[in-house]
Amino acid sequence: MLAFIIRRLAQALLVLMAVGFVSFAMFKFMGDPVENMLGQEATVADRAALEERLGLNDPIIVQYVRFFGRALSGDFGVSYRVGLPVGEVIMERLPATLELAFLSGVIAISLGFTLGVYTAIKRDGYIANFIMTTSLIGVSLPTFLIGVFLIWLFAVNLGWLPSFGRGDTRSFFGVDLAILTVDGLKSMILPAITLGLYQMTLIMRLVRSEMLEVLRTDYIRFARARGLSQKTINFGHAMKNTLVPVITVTGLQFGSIVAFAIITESVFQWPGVGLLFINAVNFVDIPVMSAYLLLVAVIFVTINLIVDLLYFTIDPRLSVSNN
Amino acid sequence: MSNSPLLQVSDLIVEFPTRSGVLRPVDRVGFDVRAGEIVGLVGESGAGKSMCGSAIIGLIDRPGRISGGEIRLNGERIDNLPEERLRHIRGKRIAMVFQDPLTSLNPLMTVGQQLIQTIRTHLPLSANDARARAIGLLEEVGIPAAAARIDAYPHQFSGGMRQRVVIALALAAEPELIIADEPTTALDVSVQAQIMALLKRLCRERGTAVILITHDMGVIAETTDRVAVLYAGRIAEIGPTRNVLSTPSHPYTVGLMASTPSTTGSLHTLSQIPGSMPNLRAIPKGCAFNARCGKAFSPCFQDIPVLEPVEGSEVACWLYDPAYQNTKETSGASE
Amino acid sequence: MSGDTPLIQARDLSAVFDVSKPWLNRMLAMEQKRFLTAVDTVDFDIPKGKTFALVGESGSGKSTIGRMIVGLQKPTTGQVLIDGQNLFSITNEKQKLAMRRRIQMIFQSPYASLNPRWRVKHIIGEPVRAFNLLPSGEIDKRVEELLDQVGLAKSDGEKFPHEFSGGQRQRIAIARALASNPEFIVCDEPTSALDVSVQSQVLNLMKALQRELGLTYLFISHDLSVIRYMADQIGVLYLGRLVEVADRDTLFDNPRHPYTRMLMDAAPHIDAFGRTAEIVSGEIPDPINKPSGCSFHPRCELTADQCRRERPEVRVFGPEKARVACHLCTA
Amino acid sequence: MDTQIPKGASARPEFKETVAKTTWQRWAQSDIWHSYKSSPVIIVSSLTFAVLVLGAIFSPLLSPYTPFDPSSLNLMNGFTKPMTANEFTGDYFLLGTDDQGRDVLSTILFGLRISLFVGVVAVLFAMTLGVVLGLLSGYVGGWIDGVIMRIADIQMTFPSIMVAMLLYGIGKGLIPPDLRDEMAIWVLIISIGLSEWVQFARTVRGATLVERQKEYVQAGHLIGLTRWSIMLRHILPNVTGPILVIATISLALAIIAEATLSFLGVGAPKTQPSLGTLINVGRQYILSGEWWILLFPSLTLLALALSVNLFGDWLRDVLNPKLR
Amino acid sequence: MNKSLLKLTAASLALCAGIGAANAETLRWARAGDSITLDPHAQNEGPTHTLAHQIYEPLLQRDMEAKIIPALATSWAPTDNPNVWEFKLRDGVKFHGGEDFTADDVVFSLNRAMQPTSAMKELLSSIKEVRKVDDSTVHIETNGPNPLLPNNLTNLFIMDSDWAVSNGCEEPQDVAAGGDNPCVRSTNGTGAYVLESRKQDSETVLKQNPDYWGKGKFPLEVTEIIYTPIQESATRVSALLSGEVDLIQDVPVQDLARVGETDGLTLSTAPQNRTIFFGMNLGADDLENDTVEGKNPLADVRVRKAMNMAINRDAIKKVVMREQSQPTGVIMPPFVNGWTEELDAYPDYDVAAAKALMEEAGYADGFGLTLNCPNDRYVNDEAICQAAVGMLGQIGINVNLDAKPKAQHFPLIQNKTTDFYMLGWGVPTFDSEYIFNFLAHTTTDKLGSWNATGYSNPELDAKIASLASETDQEVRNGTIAEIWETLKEDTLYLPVHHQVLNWGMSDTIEFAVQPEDQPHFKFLTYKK
Repeated sequence: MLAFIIRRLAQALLVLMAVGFVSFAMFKFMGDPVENMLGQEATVADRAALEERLGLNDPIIVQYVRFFGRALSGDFGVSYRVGLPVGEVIMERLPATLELAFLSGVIAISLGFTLGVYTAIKRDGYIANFIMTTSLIGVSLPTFLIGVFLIWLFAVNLGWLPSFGRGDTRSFFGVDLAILTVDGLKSMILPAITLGLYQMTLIMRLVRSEMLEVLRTDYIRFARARGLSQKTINFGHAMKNTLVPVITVTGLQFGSIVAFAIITESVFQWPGVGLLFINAVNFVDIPVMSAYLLLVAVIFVTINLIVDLLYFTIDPRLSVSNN
Repeated sequence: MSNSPLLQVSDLIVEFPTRSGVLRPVDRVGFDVRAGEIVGLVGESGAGKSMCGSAIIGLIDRPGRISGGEIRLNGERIDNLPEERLRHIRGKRIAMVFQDPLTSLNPLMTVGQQLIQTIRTHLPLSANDARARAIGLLEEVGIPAAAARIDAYPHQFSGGMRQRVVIALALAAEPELIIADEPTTALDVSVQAQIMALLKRLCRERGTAVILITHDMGVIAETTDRVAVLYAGRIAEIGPTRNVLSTPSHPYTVGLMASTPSTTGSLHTLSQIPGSMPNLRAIPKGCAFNARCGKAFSPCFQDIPVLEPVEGSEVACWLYDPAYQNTKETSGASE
Repeated sequence: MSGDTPLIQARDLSAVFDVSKPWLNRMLAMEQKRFLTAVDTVDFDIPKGKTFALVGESGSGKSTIGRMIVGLQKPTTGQVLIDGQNLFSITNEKQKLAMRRRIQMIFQSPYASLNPRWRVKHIIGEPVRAFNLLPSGEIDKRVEELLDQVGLAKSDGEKFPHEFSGGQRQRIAIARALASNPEFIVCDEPTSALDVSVQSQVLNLMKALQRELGLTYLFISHDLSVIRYMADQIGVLYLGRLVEVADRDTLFDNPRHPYTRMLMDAAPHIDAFGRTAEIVSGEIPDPINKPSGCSFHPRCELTADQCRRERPEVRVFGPEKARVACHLCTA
Repeated sequence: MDTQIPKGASARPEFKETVAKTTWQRWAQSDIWHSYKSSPVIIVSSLTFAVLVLGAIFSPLLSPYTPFDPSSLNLMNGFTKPMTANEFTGDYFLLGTDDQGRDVLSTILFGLRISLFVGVVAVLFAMTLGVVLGLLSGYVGGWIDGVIMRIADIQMTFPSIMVAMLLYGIGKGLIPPDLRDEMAIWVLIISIGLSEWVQFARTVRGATLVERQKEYVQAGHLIGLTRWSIMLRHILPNVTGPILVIATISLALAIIAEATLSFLGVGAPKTQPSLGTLINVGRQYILSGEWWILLFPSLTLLALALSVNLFGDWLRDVLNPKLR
Repeated sequence: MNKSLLKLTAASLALCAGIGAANAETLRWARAGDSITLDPHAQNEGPTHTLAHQIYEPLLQRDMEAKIIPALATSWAPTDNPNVWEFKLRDGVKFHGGEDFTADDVVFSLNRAMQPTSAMKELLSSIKEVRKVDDSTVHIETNGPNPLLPNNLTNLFIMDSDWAVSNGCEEPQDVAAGGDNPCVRSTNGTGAYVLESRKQDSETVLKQNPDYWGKGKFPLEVTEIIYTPIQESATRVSALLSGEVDLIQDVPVQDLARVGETDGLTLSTAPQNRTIFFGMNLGADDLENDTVEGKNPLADVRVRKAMNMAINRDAIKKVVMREQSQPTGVIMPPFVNGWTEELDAYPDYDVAAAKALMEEAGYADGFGLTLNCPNDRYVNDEAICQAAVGMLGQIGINVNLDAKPKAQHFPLIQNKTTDFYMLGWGVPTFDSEYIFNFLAHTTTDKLGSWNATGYSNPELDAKIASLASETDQEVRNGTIAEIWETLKEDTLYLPVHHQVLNWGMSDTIEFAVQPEDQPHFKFLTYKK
């Protein structure tokens, strides 16, 4: 297991370096930060001076090495846009994204799992078929359209839920969380649904097909032949065996949730890192963009690692001690 | 009651509706199993032997269904019981052992968990008592250091040991009948001998009846008291094992025995039955074996033969029908 | 080559697989590399037109030997000589192809051995095309011949494998093996997936073909009764080693190695009603950590001290020249 | 020893037809066709898909206007309601016009064409790349496998939409400005394609690893077939099932991905709008009363993606022997 | 119950109870972007100034009609030396932190704004020195006579010198050097509102300054401001429609009708100080991205005139802008000194005449070129470009549209790598000179930085240069008119329209749109 973790970490570092390099290669094409940093009255000389001082004239590789070197020591520089240290800006926004992702994840997993198990057990039932068909609508429309539609319906026409922002937050160990207040939770419902719908559909369908496959295995047949109750079989035996693939995909999906938050956050003006990234892109705020991309990579790598470690706890066949 | 057989299967029909018509993997099969007896169901793949086993324990996959006949356990009809009642018979009164020990056990649960779960489903035991019983069972099936290995996962056992665990699971609630569906096919010869001996010993000790489903004539010969030879979903011949195997009457049984190679006895050319077992979708009219039978004559292509007593066994073949004894002579079927 | 040389000579064949964990795991656990010796200095000859059978349980290395003999796998040490020519030292592509044409193989699974997406005539014709044996216009005719030879109808060539039963598929596989007019065919458990009545058809077909075409077989099986029916000479494998090699009748009448005896006893007999075979103790050990000395000693009825320490060399016994690797074998 | 050689018909079971079936008969009797016939949902969705594809292919013939020719547009036609005539120009539009005075029906047909084109070509691209790399990875193995799978791992670290966005940024920058408008679509295709190949590669690799072990592949080795010959002629046909399923699902994904990219401002250009671009433009009118600009393209996209998804779903069930 | 209804009820209750302005009124305000920084000199950008205006104050400011009114200075005038201006400072003003406002603070703040790291330094480039005369008098000496000096000071905020020094922000933050700076995070101004809390891009809360000097001078009815940027226009309008906010800036033109028709909401509209126009590269010998080889079609004034005629400004106004624009013939907003109705008149939309001109110029078959356009900067920028593409297509000019985010678009103009582009220009000084300096003057180190047309007219440059120091208003205005005459004759730019500003708000609010899009909430009143 230790070897496994070491290998994973090495791979993670590689990923981070690759991500960093790709982002730097890309920034060149995203526009000129200097334009935004200086007002329209700026002279040509002003621009040249600022470009020089930002090191934008250096070759990409030089900029990259400089950035990565500092990033390793935790210094991501100062945002071109808001003039605050990038680390601080991101850490301030991260809880908003994470709590949104968390709630969407919870919705997606709980609903996806329940419906997946249901549609697998009632394989040919009318309700199950209906759920299966309608769930595809969730993956057949782009996220932003669903978000806009939800706002139109629930905020504008029905007036039930807020259309934007995070609502009230409450501090929890120094972190402001909206999930702890009623108002905040109300604000989270629409974005969380928008964000979680796609993942829910995926998880549901995956759980269903895995469950169907497991239900056909010999050990389930043998369990039935031993007279175990349907409940024990479905939830005690079958579900646990669907976990491994489901966890893999769910883990990857959680990463996607963080990435798709870019869209949801800008539709709902949710003040998370996704919105920060979009703003950074518009402003060509290179330090924020690179830090964000690294952050996403770190989140993904972490999730992957957790997922892999979860395998070890779920599937005894993988434990090293038994080899 | 005491004299009536433990299990009575009569005119059992299993059907699978498909889009090209209804298939009958089991067609009017009837046999008895007495307490403590080992009955073999032998046949080639597709003969319907496994389906018979599944039907008895009520585990036919949808959309298959029992569409005719009766199954009685100690005189009580069990083929039409609701699922919940049937569940209390499975494992408790009738247990089953499957072919592949590797896939029969849930890989994510320890063998102890699976045993205890099964024991407690059927017996009113505390968790500790159930565990003690589980260890006892593992010892009985010959697993060394059972108390230590009870918390091991199936993959930590070898193939033979795993099949022992499966047998322990089947015996967990002291069933009256065990259906062993090809219990040794996936094992090596040397281990097969161990497992068969174990199964035989345990069942004899407990007076448990066994239905042994296999395609291996050798295993049938060494293990069973009586044997039913199945062909295309029907019983071709049924009777005491020695009788059926040494002096087979049905042309199919005859052919089967003659085409089975042996490690002992004289080395003769294997005879062969031409063709292969018909697909369930295309079972010929009359006797299902007629197309492959060297002795087939006109009634074989018309009507399905029924089991008739022939020399201590029962045989379903028009050759032995008194009405056709003469015709047979004249038909001059080749030998 | 002279008529005396056996067509096939397996000389000290060994196959060793590296089953070590990845480098990092080994470093952390301070482990050595681990090797699995699947085949251990196996040596036998097959005369032209004869059948040599290898019998053994799972993990005995019989399939690996088969793969090495046809050239699908390179032996770690030792060589395979076909007509005295080392199969693995041919570098010339043309010669290699010519050699391959002479050797074919029939596999165990009648399902996996035929490409399900190809029509039967395409499957059977492929070796003809690959070895450029006939102009493309004549391939179809050759395929029809072959189909007829194995007892199938000419029109079956248009069908796909899934339209056939297991026995028929094995016939197709045989037809494919025959397509390149080989001299030598390795049959790896060709009937273990078939039903008894079909098995006898295939066995008989193979025998008939051998006689008609003068084929040489290496016949691999775990089933002693099938081996007995097919083989002229038999080699018994245990954990990668040939423990006994003898003529068929010698082996069955007078099995010398305890393992051979155990195998014969454990096999169910169709005429041994109510028999309970002698219970063999133990199971086949982990091939990575083989027992010391004679690998069979933990399960052996005889076992002397020597068996635990020393690896028994092959010795020749009796007028039949049975070769046995056992310290305690005397006659 | 004497054996009889079974010959010809005697060895043949009676129940087999002697005449081989034609491809068409095979198809008509296949489970797939049967399953298709008996599922109304699938019939409806495949017909919908067919109609949409035909509409896209023949959009130049079917469209009442040519929305991609800016000089043919009259701005004064802007925001005409569906099924009414414009108050200034008197032009009539079945589904109304958008903010540029383009006929919504025509833009949908042309947009459908672009969406489908982007989707199909991107998937073909991803498929070709994924299948080749997957075959190589699974069949050749070794360090090639290592490198390909590590790249796949790293790419899996990022959600495809983000990969597409990043690639689009780079691609757009590499193209000379005067070609950007024409090349935008291709950059989009390559970006989406590159973001989807991993799925194919992984699946093909997995299937190849299974097929490689199969004996028909060994039989191929025995007759001296080359690696490529075995990969392409033997293995590839046997992994088409999963490839087809993934391709269908990827098609829906790619179409939606393109639409999502439009939202992020990196989709098809507004002068040659895809359905996604149309929706993104129409989104601005969700509150203002010009509902048709958003509704019709959205419904078209929904119909397209839903029918593809339903088809893929069905295909997966039909082609998965484990679920039958 | 509907939120806006609730709000209405609350408002009417308040009315009935006769609760006046003295009571707490919270204004929830949203616009597209957030202020970028709290440092008042670090950015020269609209939303940043808007927020700063609530907290900080300049010496003089523009009121809601863009007229200059006294703020921290009570009076200003050139002294006898035309290069020296005297500013009299307001007495009794205190910073939020309690410090007194003095001349030192003015000297400090202006000097701070002239630092190299300041974004405001260009506006002060004419200043030679800022001198304290006494505690309430400051002299500003310019390098030459600068009649427009006050215009440049309306967004120049005064900080407390001691506070700034003790916080270590004597200079505006140097982002390039990665420096951090407390003045970016906290404020200490003299303005009507005090910063309560702030989360970038999320929410900023301001409370009324209890010690504000302007009490009684301004309505000051709003006691609390909650400012939330909402980037997505649909979401922003939704928030207004659902009553979650009281006032939004940047109402998308297509939603104006909806907002106007909604009960409880009202619209406020006014022309903006920004003109949208197209620029053309007429200076190059040959264009990079066109279909004509060897010559530059745009260099021909007839082609430019034809293009000018081909643009149907009325249709753009009607359809693209939903009547929310003022078509124009000049690139100068109407507030600006130098604007006349004649200049503003635009040519008739006349395809036939345009085609004739094209033929005359030798381009009867037209030509192709690429139009660079921003897609996130001006109101419906990309849609205007799209419309223009169609219109130019009708006179045979086959335009390839390349729409990009502003961060990629503007560098094209600055690096002069575009042949045909859209630009919008606002005039913070409200004087034509500003336009000439940036858009008409030949590109030099200091001037013409936004002139990507390649247009260079030495005679004109001289005239522009003379404006800077001309103190005689009449002479100066005469020169301005001459310059405009030349520019119009040369058809240097293709003006499209003046943007119109729209604010949507609860109808209990009385608040007129400010031409610079700068709401000063101290002026806001509620309907009684």
